[in-house]
Amino acid sequence: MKKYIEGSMAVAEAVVLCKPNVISAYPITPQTHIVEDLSQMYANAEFKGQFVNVESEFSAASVCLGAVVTGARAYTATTSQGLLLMSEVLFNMAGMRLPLVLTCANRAISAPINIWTDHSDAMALRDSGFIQLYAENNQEAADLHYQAYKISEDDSVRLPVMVNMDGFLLTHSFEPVDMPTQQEVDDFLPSYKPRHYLDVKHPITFGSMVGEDGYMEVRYNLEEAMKNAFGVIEKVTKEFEQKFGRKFGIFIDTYKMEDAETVIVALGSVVGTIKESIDLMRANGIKVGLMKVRTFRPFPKQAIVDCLKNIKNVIVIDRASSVGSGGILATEIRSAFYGNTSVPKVNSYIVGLGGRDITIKTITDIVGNFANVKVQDSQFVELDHKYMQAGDEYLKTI
Amino acid sequence: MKKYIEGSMAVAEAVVLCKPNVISAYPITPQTHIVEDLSQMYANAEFKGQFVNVESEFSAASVCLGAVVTGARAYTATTSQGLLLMSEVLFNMAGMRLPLVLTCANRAISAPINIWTDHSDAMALRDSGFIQLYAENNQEAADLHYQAYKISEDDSVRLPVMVNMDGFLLTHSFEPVDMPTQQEVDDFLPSYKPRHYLDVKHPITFGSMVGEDGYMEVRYNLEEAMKNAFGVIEKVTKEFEQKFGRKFGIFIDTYKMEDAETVIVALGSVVGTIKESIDLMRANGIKVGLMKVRTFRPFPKQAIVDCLKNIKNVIVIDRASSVGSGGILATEIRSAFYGNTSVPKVNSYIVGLGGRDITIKTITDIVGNFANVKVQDSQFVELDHKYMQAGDEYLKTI
Amino acid sequence: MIEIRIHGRGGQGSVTAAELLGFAAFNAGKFVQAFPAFGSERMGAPVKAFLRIAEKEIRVHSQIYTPDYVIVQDPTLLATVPVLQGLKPDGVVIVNTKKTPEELNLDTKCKVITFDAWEIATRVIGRPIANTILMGAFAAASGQIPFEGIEKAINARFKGDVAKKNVAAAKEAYELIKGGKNESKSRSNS
Amino acid sequence: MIEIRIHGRGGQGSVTAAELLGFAAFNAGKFVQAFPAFGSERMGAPVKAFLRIAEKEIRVHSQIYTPDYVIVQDPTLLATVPVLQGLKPDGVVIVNTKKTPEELNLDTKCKVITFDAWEIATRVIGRPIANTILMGAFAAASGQIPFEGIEKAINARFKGDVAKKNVAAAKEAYELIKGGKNESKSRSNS
Amino acid sequence: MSLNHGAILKPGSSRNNKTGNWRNTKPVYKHDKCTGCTTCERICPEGVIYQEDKKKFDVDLDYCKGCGICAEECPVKDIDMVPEEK
Amino acid sequence: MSLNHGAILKPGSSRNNKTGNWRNTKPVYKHDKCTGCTTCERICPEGVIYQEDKKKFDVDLDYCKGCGICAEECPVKDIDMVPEEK
Amino acid sequence: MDKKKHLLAPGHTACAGCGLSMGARMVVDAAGPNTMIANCTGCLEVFTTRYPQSAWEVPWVHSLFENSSAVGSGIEAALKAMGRDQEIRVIAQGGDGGTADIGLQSLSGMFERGHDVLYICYDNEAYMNTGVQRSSQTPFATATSTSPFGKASYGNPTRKKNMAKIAVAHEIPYVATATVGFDMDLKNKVKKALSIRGPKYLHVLVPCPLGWKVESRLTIKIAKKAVNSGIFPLVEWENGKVTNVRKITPEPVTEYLKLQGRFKHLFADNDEARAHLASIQKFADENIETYGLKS
Amino acid sequence: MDKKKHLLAPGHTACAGCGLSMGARMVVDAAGPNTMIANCTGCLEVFTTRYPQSAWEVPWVHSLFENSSAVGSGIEAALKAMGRDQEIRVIAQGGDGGTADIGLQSLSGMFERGHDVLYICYDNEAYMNTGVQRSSQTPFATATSTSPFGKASYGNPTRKKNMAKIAVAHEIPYVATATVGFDMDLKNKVKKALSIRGPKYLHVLVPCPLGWKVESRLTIKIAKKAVNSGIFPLVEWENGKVTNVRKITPEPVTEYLKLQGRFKHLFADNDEARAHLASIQKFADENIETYGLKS
Ligand SMILES: Cc1ncc(C[n+]2csc(CCOP(=O)(O)OP(=O)(O)O)c2C)c(N)n1
Ligand SMILES: Cc1ncc(C[n+]2csc(CCOP(=O)(O)OP(=O)(O)O)c2C)c(N)n1
Ligand code: SF4
Ligand code: SF4
Ligand code: SF4
Ligand code: SF4
Repeated sequence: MKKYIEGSMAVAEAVVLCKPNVISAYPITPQTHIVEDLSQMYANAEFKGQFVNVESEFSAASVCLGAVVTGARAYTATTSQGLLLMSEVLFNMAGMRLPLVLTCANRAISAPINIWTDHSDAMALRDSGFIQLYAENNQEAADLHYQAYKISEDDSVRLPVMVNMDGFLLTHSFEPVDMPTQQEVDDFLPSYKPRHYLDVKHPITFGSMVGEDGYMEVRYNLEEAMKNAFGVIEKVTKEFEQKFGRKFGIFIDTYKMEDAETVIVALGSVVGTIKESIDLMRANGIKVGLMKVRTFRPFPKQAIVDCLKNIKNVIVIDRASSVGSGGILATEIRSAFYGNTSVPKVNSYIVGLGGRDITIKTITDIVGNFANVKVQDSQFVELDHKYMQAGDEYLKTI
Repeated sequence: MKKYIEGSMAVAEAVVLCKPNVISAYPITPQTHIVEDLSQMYANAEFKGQFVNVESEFSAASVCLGAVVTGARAYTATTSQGLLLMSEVLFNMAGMRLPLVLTCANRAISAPINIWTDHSDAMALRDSGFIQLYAENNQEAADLHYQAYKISEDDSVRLPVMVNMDGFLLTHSFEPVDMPTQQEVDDFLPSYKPRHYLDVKHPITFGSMVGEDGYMEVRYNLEEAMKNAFGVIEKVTKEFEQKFGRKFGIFIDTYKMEDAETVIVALGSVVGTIKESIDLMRANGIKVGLMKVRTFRPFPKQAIVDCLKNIKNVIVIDRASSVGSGGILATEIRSAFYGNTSVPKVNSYIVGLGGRDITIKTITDIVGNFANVKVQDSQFVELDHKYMQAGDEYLKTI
Repeated sequence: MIEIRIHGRGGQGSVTAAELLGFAAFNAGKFVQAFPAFGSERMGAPVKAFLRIAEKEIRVHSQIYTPDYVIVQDPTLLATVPVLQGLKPDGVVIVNTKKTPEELNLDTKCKVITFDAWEIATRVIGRPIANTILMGAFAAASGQIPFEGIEKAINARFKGDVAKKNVAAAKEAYELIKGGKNESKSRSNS
Repeated sequence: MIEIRIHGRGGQGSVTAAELLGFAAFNAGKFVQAFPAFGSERMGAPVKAFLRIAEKEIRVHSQIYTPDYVIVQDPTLLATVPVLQGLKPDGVVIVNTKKTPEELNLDTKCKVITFDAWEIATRVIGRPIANTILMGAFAAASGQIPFEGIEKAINARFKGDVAKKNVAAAKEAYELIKGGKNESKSRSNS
Repeated sequence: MSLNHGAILKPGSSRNNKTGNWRNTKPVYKHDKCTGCTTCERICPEGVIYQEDKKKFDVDLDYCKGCGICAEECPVKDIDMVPEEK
Repeated sequence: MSLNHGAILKPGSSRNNKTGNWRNTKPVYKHDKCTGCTTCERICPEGVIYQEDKKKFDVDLDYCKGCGICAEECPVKDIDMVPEEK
Repeated sequence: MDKKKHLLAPGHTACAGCGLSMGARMVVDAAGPNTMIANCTGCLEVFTTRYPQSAWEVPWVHSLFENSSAVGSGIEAALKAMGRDQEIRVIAQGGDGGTADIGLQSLSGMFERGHDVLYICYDNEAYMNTGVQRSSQTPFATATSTSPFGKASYGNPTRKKNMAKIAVAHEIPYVATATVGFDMDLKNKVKKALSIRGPKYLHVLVPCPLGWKVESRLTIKIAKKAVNSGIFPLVEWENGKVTNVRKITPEPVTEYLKLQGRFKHLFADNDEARAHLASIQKFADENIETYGLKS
Repeated sequence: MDKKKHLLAPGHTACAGCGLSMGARMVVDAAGPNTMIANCTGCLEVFTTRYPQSAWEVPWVHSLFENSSAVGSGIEAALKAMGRDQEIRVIAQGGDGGTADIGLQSLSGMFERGHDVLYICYDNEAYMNTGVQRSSQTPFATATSTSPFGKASYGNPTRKKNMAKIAVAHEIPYVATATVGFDMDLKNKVKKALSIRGPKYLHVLVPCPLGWKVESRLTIKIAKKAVNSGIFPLVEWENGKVTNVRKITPEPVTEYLKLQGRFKHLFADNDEARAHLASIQKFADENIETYGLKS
């Protein structure tokens, strides 16, 4: 049923529909509404599992870990500082092959402290072994959760999944979202049946120390699980489409690509803004298209190359930068083309850090300026240094 | 003076020669010897600053942060889990533009828990804004510390520096290391004179919250500081050579590149093993060379492209993998070539995770097999799954 | 698509107003998107909220810079916040103030509507909370939403007596603005 | 370059032995590299340590798989650890044991040297710690390091009486092995 | 580019932010019953009540947010909270 | 590839690791003074002293590391620590 | 009329009537200008140091949410190492969340290492900066956004973690509780604490009109009622011994609770509500008993 | 002769005479087979679960160094959510470092939330797994690898953080100290703790021959001397009140200290050494006084 609902609430309801046994989270802007909505559902006896209010994100993730090894379905949500603080546990959960769904309400990383959206947080965890999915809008944010559990728990995958949604832009926006019934979700998502879990009848030892003789093989298996995830994501996405009637690009999605000379690549909520910009530019005769990255881990090199190989110009919009190297998505996309014969020109832009608004004008300006940009560097877009010079005068006096 | 000394001790002595005011660290294998040696020097009144034994890595980094904002030179060392646990503070120090030298005794990341060397830890922090330098041997490990402070504190840089040395392979090896005198270090490294620090005579407010109106500019400045670091690293490395008579490649270094058809790219202690392998292969008429990456952040794209552009085959040895994407150094190198007309074939290998020994045979096998490898994937080298199947039999019974 | 920007202060319910207006429009079969200008502001500090109403799916996710409507919840904002910024030439400003549009003398050629929402609030609701009242005013001024929509939205959020009073107050504003007495003439270029 | 592998148990000083032998070789003007087979082993568990001695800079950083010398600090290891693995055909094994090389009957054609280091240790040092004693034995067997080098290395690590006793014990082993009585004949291919 | 590497601020620069316009009601001293007890001065959360004279205090209306605490706590009720004209 | 996703272990499989060869001295019961107090059985850090009879205990030498605690703590000194022949 | 006499300047953006802004000003004024402060993330940091404006007149640093005590330790160590520690006092501070939850460990470490730092916990009994979520300092049965009242919940299920007792258990030289309701007492405690070398802990109750759902004019009143009901006793411990308590003539806790929206559900006319009120009265009675509060 | 009667199997790789291996076996045997364990990184984890072998006979999980109490909380929550909590007991455990230092916060959180988990701290008074570095549980003046004896240092400068007192300050139902030196007492405390619902804390002194520099045969002796000198009192607290102490006929602390290499420097013939010994005696005397240990 279509509901007019805040993004956070849509996610909270979606999570409850997935019937996790244990939810544990720690509040941090802009994830708070999700947790608060879940708390209210718990208080209203709409969510019937355990809700564990912890003293830090480190413990939130650890409680989830404990729950999953005990055979429970678990959920957490966080962002930014919280994601970094729990990062040790997250690498560990992936390495232990424990399914989990974590919502990351993407936000910039300190310093300077800033509570607004960008993708530095999730990107900083891109090595961790988490599957990473990015939502374009609240409908997708909610829908990704049903899919995420199914992907995460698939026996050939068994990896935790991070569902990314832009902080505030999605979490705090009210939009119409189609919410399924409990029955529909139950039909789609079977209950969690782990292969192994802590059980006094069949004791096992979890989390052993593996030396030089096996560590590399365990990590290799992890990579293989990520590869398996390609197939599982495809299967689950298609099954979702069939059952719920909403269609997603599987790893990537496209918009007006048919005759496009220039293609913008992006992930997250900016994708919607880009679509509007494209309609505008096309109305002016500029042949622009969009490739949206929905699955960032595993990184869908093949799908990306297939999609872009005949394009002349590619614009990669990164909402995060690896300091001292540049746009993260851009780097991986450029690398993906390595060894290909037909290679577009790929320009890299750093946009919208720390909540800097990305408008239609931002996008059309980038497209308009494409030809003037050198290939290698990542360009920071729409800088205005005046504001930050405010402190200078005093500093000169001391 | 040439000393026969353990790598950890060489670093500890080097650090004391740099006269930090405050050292704070938390023990973790294989960094422990560094900290223990520093403790002993403190007990012997050879190190005269404050030595703060903390309750966690999070606090170790935070104590350093507090010390640096107060105008002190600070030092810490860690690895692996410890590096992840303090990651929130490390991103913060870089964002606050606080100089620091951190030694990372590189080790694999859990799970499974493993205390042996690889580069997953430092690589996981590659977005943080830390300058990253990698040592090939203990001489370089020690020498990098004198240089690191000078780079870190340069007014146009003011970024923390991570000196990476392979755990055990370097930290626990006794090798001859030339240690300078106090006078020599004093002549090279001036005392720390921060531009701004906490001072009751000139009060300032550090660590403010910056909104959408300025965050992006602050992050841009950080990127610029990283760019400035190129020049400063060059200057400092050359000055070091002049004063101490030891020559390093600045961002990269090469070995037997002149007529090389195949070039191996690597960082860390494996570089030495590769040099031996090259001598061996050249004796057999195989034209192999080496490009060593000494400076990984800022990532020296230009130097790398210049060095490799006329090479036919490039082999990138990664001791870390971004799960679901592949070799990290390989990805950045492939991306660096983007837009270049002359492009080598770049193959990517994941080698030596979790302390898996990398031998001369490992290297020669890789070179020997080069032609058989598809371009795009990262190959895990020398896998043997038997060991890890030990648990299977029991698991099948439950 | 019409775009609305609401100016208020933390604690005055600007975000709720945007949200509830959106709900009303949604119920009227429109596509909508309501969101705050995400801040770390505390009670009393200036805040903004946004609303888009459209006939087709709204995909853009950026703030509103060229609104069709501006609603000002607190007259003191006029002095410190550039409430008129970007307002479309044929836009409308609704201001909660005792003053008439003429007394206000805003630097704009757009239509300006003023009325004393706090007076209504204090009298009808018992507290100077103007957000639902401004919703009524907007419904009247814009014609985008039938008053029943406003009523339903208020009832979905508030309960019992509070809901009733809020509806009554909103209604009063609705009727007042419908009457058209409180508007400035939309001045033509002079 | 010659490569040495030392087998012992946690707590028996194998790593120290490698380190001090390296120190002696360093003092004799050689390039050296000494390191443990990095483990998480506790007192009593099997451990390994490595040493390379060369005439030019040692650049390789991997473990030693084809040693020239193997030193076994504890005879019980023979049963559980493949101490001979990779030993070069012309290599030498030095084992701390009461048994003669013949009694030991190792599956190797290399030269085998045995002697009861614990006996010497208990008698001369007062504790069954054989590492310095095996250093003396290695110096004698290999001819790589003059005994003065061993003495200096021991004195650099230990102090006073302990040092003196260790030197004396090492010396006794040195003389014993120099005498050549305790070696097996290096068997030729049969 | 800014010198201001760490986003450093000048002390007390918040004085640039006149929070007086947050106010809906403002404190008005009657200046008759005041005993000079200094309560109001000590507790104002903005710290903007200043002693002008032994028994005369006044408010810096540039910043006063109109919380009403001074009026509430004044033991002799020398302060009234008066609605702001807007 | 292994099923063993999480590097899971079988319970009690450490029994495959015979730590007996760590030993330099081994406990030998005289089996004469024992009062059956169970001290040795309770405190052996390896948990490898077993009661065979009311006043007869014995050691599983496959695992005994020769720490000497049993001998030290036996109140009637029924246990001797004897050097291992190697 | 010296408009600059306070070391926390006006123009900050705390809510009107914020007890935290009051408390922070009292503390820094009592500490004086030779003070350096390390501050956790939280309301105090956000409303005083949003770029480009700061309300602080003393050197001040914020790094993260959970580490002001470790940062403070580093400041102290640096001052010592550089010989600047004689004339300068170091304060580390944070909200109840930054102190008793996510920052507890770094605080415990600071205590244990014996740094010469005064730690101040501004306890407004929830995570206010992020929108009134429960913390370990949220009282029993309080409605917050993560412990809401509802069919299956009566608000926060746990009692306040006893931070003063935990600090005392760390065997540090000085621990005290205080509140903005008794400002002279608070300032005296700050001064006394700063006269002692080693780690000190001061737990300050600061009502939050927003989170407690109280009218802004009642901040001082409500703080006094917390003390006068016995629910928040004012106590000083020196070297582990209670050396001072503020005597009271106990008021019923309902006097305190009924002014606050966060306890509204406890005044419903049913047995469960009454039982919860009775429990809370019992907590107060226990304090009155334990510390001999009755005057 | 049932060679499988213990729930911690032999073949693990602890040092000979390890008090920790002893303690862990006693605990799990007392707890019985319906127990699930979450374990911190540390000696115990490393010597029992190096792939491909495990010494544990009960379900057991290790995740990281600092979070066994949070993992234990998750296990408990999951059991509750799935209705499996009635028959199964949950233990979370770690060394003194994992408990009192890097894991203190997650432990405090577990206490505060009231999870039905028994936490066991195996206190060998340093970070043994990584090579004997000091922890907050290292006694005053102990030589460790990060608090070595030297010209400018007399060993560890701080006293043991009082974990039992800190646990008591958390107002949990059951707290006790125990040691392998008194095994029946230890096992009884485990059983008693597990009979109580809610969070429980048991602090177990486990001598480490390697780190304490003691002969392996003396593990039990030395543990007894710790108790009998008063330096490590055996105490039980129920609901915050001391309900039981083990009475002793006090021996001088030197009897305890002199057997241990880590205190060797305290037996030098000089005034400083004597002063430090006297301080340590004073700590013991204080315990004897505080808990009325004298029989
Ligand atoms: C690691 C981390 N987790 C969460 C947050 C989000 N956060 C910032 S302040 C805060 C609550 C502050 O509460 P408290 O310490 O009680 O101070 P108050 O704002 O109530 O004064 C939270 C949850 C953060 N900044 N960092
Ligand atoms: C975050 C992190 N920091 C440091 C370490 C290294 N480390 C592992 S165990 C350990 C010490 C364990 O000490 P303790 O908890 O006292 O247990 P013990 O080994 O003494 O029994 C340390 C420092 C780690 N694994 N993780
Ligand atoms: S009303 Fe509040 S802010 Fe204004 S002067 Fe009084 S106490 Fe201060
Ligand atoms: S010597 Fe030690 S390990 Fe062996 S049986 Fe006796 S107590 Fe057990
Ligand atoms: S939310 Fe509470 S603590 Fe924060 S500024 Fe407002 S009144 Fe103060
Ligand atoms: S180091 Fe100590 S605690 Fe660790 S296994 Fe050895 S004796 Fe036991």
